[in-house]
Amino acid sequence: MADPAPLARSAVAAVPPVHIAEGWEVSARRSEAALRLADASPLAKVVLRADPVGALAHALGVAPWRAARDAAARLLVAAAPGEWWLFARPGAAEAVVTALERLADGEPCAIVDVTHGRTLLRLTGPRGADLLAKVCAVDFHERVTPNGAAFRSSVAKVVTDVVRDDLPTRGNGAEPPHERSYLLHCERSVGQYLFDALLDAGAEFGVEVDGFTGAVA
Amino acid sequence: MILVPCPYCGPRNASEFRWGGEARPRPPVGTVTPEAWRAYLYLRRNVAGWTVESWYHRAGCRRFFCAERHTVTNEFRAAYLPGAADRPREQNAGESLAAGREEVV
Amino acid sequence: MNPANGFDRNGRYSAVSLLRHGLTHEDWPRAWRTHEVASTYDVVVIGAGVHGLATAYYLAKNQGITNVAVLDKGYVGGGASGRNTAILRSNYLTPEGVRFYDRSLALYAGLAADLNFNVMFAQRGHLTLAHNDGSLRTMRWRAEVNKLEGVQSEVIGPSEVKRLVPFLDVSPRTRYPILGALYHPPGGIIRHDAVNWGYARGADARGVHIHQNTEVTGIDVERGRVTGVRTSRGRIATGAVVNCTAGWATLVCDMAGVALPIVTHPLQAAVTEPVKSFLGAVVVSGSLHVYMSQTDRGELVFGASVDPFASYSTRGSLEFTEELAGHVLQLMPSIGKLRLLRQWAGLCDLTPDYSPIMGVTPVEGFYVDVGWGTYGFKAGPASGESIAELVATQRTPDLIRAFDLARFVDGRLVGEKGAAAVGH
Amino acid sequence: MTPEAAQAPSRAARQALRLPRQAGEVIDRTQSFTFTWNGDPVAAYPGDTIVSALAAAGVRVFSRSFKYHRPRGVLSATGLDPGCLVQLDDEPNVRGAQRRVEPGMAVVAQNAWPSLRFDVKAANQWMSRFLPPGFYYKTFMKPQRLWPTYQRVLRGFAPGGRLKADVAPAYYDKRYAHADVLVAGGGPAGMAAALAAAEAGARVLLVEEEPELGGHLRWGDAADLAALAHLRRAIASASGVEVVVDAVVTGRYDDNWIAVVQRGVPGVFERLWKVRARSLVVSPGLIERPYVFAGNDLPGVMLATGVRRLINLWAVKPGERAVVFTANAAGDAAAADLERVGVEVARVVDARRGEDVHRARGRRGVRVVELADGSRVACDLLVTAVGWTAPTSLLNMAGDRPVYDPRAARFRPGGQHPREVLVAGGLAGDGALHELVVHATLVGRAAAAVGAGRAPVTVPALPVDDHPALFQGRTHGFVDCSEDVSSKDIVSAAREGYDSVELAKRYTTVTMGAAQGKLETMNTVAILAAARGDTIGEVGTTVWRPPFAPITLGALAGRMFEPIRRSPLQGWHEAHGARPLVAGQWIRPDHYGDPEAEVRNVRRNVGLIDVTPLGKLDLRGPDVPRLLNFVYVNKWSKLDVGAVRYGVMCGEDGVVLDDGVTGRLAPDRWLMSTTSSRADAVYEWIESWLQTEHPEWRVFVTPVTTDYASMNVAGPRSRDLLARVTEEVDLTPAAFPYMQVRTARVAGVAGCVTWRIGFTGELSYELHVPAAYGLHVWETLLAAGADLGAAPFGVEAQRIMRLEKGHAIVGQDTDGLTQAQSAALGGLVKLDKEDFAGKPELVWKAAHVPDPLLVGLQPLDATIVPAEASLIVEGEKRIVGRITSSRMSPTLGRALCLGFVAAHLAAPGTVVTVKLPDGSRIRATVMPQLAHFDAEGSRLRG
Repeated sequence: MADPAPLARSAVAAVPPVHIAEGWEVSARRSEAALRLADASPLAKVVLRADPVGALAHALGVAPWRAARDAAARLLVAAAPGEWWLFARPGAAEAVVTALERLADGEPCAIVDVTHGRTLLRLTGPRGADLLAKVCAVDFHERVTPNGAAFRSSVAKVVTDVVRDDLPTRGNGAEPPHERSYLLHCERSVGQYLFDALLDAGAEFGVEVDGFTGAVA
Repeated sequence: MILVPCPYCGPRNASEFRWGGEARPRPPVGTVTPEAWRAYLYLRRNVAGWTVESWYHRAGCRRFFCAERHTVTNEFRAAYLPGAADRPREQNAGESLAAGREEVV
Repeated sequence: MNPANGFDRNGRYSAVSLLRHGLTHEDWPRAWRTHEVASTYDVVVIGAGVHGLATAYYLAKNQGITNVAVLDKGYVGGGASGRNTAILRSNYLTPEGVRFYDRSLALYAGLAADLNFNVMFAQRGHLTLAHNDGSLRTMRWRAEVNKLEGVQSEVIGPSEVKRLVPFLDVSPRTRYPILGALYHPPGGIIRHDAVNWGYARGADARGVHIHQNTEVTGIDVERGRVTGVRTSRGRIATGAVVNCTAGWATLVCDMAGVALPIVTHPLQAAVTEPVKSFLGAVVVSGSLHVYMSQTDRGELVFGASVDPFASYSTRGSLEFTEELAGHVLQLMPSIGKLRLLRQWAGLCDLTPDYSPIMGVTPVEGFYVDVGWGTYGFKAGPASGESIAELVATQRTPDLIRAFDLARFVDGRLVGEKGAAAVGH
Repeated sequence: MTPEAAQAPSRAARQALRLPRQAGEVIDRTQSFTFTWNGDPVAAYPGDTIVSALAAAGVRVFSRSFKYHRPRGVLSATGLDPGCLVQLDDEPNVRGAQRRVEPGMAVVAQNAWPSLRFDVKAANQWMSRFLPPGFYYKTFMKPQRLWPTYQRVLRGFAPGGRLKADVAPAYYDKRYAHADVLVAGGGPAGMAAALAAAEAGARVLLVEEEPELGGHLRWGDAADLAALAHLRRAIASASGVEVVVDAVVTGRYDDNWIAVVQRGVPGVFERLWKVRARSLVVSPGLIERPYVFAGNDLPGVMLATGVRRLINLWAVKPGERAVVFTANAAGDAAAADLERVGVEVARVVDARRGEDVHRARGRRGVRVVELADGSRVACDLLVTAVGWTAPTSLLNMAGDRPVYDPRAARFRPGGQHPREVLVAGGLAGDGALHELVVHATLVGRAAAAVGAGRAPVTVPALPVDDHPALFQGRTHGFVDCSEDVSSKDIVSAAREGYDSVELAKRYTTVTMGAAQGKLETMNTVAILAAARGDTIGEVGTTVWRPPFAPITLGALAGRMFEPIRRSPLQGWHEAHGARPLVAGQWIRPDHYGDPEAEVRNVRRNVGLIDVTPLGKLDLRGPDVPRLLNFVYVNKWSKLDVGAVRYGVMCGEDGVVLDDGVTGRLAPDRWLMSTTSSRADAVYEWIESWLQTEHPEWRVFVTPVTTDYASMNVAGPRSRDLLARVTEEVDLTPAAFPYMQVRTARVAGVAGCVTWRIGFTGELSYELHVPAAYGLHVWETLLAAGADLGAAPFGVEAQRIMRLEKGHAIVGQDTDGLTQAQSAALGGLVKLDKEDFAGKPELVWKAAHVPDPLLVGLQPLDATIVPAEASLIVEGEKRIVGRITSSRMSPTLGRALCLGFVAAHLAAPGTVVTVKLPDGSRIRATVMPQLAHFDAEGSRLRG
């Protein structure tokens, strides 16, 4: 029988105005606030598990607890020993899986599309570190977690992967070229909770909800 | 909040870990006597001093590892993966955990 | 001498003697005396906490054995007996547990008169809250076993809970709604120091030697039999040694070559500034790992579950107070402005089946009264009475038969683990 | 100005005792406001504390004491003052001498009834001779039945303020911070240490308890104020120093985990900082020690520092006519301040000349002071300056044990604290301001070195000056004013044998009050030493425990955030009236109104239940079969693609851990399901074996529990329903039989893992739908199945049906000691496998008859449902089992149970006695199998 086209929904309720992008129900809100929290869950997310010192690990070439972008603007994160995350534009998961399988070249490994299983949030703005300091015990000082740093820890009592991934500054060129930004991802089921906890912690810094832009960066 | 030295992630708050108790060898199930098996299940050295324990980095790299901790001061002096090169100077009840994969960091 | 409890006119406590001492300004006699350490004793008890002192007291009072020494490396009641939250109850899960703790409760109820020392037992009732149907089921299980053993215990609903403790938030909207509680009217709190001091004074009056600041450094065993104890104040020859320590049970047993299924964890507690009385019953939440009561002085006394890893440290941790406060405010949201005044820690010897180890060991003449986890203080009188009987008669009383050391070799664990209920 | 101001009585408006402007005053005279004290309006300036404003208005008595209800006043004009605890609305025990007063505050005195001026319980003080320490241990014993009454009376004497029920919680929060150097105490030494550390490149956090930096310089003379201005400028211009005022370091824990409580943040009642400091500099300064003599607790008896604070910070005249008892410069300075502001100093009693005070007399305040030389001086203020106490608390927490220094007449750091803890200022020793600053500068550099992991720098120790050992005069007085413990009490406690400092403390409750010994410990130890005939050093001091300063439960708790896990269908459940069921972190639909109707619909038509919380693990790698063989007790080596098997996991003690099904989705892909509550535990259990015992096995485990919205479609018409929306899979029984798994396209969604299994005993399909499409598929199924009667069902209906079917729930129908055989799973255990978790215990157990054994039970009276946990008994009270699950079955129209029975009762047909919670007893029959319904399974295989 004819079904309505499947509509994908994030664990985080989309903040109005809502529209459909890439088959996902997302928020079209745009915020110019100094500190912004966006739900980036529609991005493709693939986890790779393999021998931490095998050929595949070597081929990936990302140092532990570091994140790096490839030519296709995909973000590759070495999250833990023998565990890598790959984030790409919405709908690209299958392509990513195929690419990784080719790279693996028969080496035993697990390549799993977890796009649906994870909530991915992006926190952008200079005070992002101050907000996170209220909910995470890791030191967000430049010296300890510079741009490109990645780690897994407890954020607001939820096991969360954090990636420091600064963005090119929006608007005129007056500001510094890059703006401090963090990607946070956790199990889908606690996504709404984490989203709410971050907004609560950020109230004193004027955090606002920003919509989904579709870009990995 | 004490810091637990994860061999992968470095020192992290203890609340990120699950304590696994004294590291101890599993008897061979084929030949073990009830006494020996229940000693493995229940008896502990429970020393007041340096001991070798197993920890699990629940909210981090999700690795099991061994660490030497002083049970009075809570100070750590070594942490290593099961079977890593730097074996403990002292072992709980003879040999500790089985040989395992190489250290990766 | 007063035959009943061995105190003369001057030493006996009463309103009249208070009045007399007040008028004459005559000094009270020492609650317990100091002695030289004798070279031999019939029985040596290690640990001057409630278990050791009660054992010595009942050895003298019930068994007529008065040539007894109680040794402690510190002062009377300075260990777990002086650091616990002094909650008494007998609403356990297994029949053997219920019978044992109920005997203890009965002895506690008569203790002030027996010891001529007001131990300030306040039977204000004990509530164990249930936040999910699983724990509600466990509460009912306990209640059924309790009733069968003749112990007052019943499952009550949220409105009854609110009536007993108006400060509790019993609304269904909370993160951990209160679905009901196990209500145990005979439970309550007691002045733990008074119990320790009362037993010390009572044992002393019957001739027992209490040696404070006397550390045991070794236990002599010959051909499988205890022959003596070495201490920081010299060697004592004896044929009977009872290990009544908590926190150091393993270390003392190591001296006698007896291996134990024990892991020692710190158990922390905290007390607030005093406020006018607002909390009658003892309130326990197993799921939230917190228990609280208000003392006669108006302080709120809190406890929680043991620290998440083994340690002999009593320094305490911040995370304990954080979690404690969070859980307390889940239950009583309106007391956030109450201030925590002091936190401390004691040591708990945990066994695999949440039950103590009492009785004989492979070493003849070496007895254990250990593994008391978080439930040792409430057991003091009954274990003291039972161990005294065991030492005197060489027969293990039925009351403690289920708690022997051999059960861990034979695989006969005690069913308190059945519900794995957090009980305090 | 608040309305009260209008009708404010002149006394309050006048602020009779407010002095002209003082050089270092912290009040803002440009604006004033009123608050109320026991209902009366009182005027104040911004910057005033509650007590300074009241003192300016002439108030001298701030509370009544605990035991004797004696009037008490201001002593040190700091948060330590035992006599200045007041009630603010729903906040008890507010430090009146520390809390800044705010417009409209309603301040009420504590511990006074009917009034502060006349308190009936004050009668107790005339009884004091009959109320020695621990008097309550010596009486109220007979008659025993009256004890509860006695006790109510005793409880009536509980000190402190009142809590209010059902008030809205204030806002509290927390934050983490990281510092190379944390400086605890922002006096001159702390400021100098912070500056030096920052200059050395360290990240510095400087924490000060008072509203501004400066310590004792703030209430000092012109030279002090000049030095302070200089230091403040330096701090302001220094880079790398974060200053936090109105904040106190309350604890130092292992690994330099530091607790800081901050007040005065807009909108935040209290904020807890948790700081990981690479090094800690402890510089709290010294606390002035009270002197013990008769009448030393009377209002008007003050410490020199208290007098100086009142005068110089708040411009308040502490009295009209003063006697100053001084042994040091602080006392001399107080005398000078008093004269400067026009207080008549009737007599300076100089301890350095051997002079002494005997006794202070008066009822609501000092009227006369008797001196050792026999003279009597009329006055309303007696100032004492006998010496200091070093607050070593933070060092204690770091493992140090203070030692008594007879020359300094105080306990000092014992030097056993770790190298990452350093000491500066008065705590370290004595010296002129510049000496303290020079020393602190070196300490700051050393701290920076430690913080940077460089070699520790040794800092020359500060010397100590000679201080007289003045603790108690020749009369008995109060040692602890918050506990009403006198020196006489301590002496008699020692004589009764409570002669170690810990026993004396516990017996008399000395040092157990609000100040936790900061004012009392030194005198307690000195008096105990004298009573024992030992030295102070021999007696030693008590152990200082955290927190250093009391902290609200609210601040410790912070924001009340508890993780909640939501299914992709949660919103739908809520919108459709589901009754929520808290299941760990998950909130699940218990039912949608009528669970029995939901059961009937599943048995008759088709129902849908959200089972998303089911644990799911994606297993890959060549050695997965070996893993399955090891963690499950049954046989697993051969499992074809598309096949599903039920498995049971046991611990090493043979106790049942979990059960679930695992299916092989592809040659190299398995999907394991676990019970909802054990999902994380099973993942951890598997990883532990893979990482520690069998690292040679090549298995990769990926938790995918929330990748899928899981829903069970159950009922005789479930196949018809699925057929309407499923593509890519042949649903016919032959092609897709029971215990098989396929990957299908359902409602247009690809990659839906579809299992033919079910907990309900009906023909059913468990769908694992990519989570983001969960709601789409759920709604599509309900719409497509409307004519088939498709309807949601909840956890309760599922529980009823699984009980009808006799499926046990691990954790409900088993407990912490239930081994596989007792759970009627013995048949599954494959004893001849080479190895598996728990094998030895299960092998030995297999040699015996299971005792107890889980069985199906049916009450003879079909209408009675024995409550779960009802006991199965023999004779009067012998327990021989219990009911683990029970429900009224809508399908069979009778009560059904699962339960444990002792081995001798386990034979089918045995009739057992069940004792119900109401005490009545019923009889129930042991059934031949656990299943009460469709035992042969024809329905689910259909």
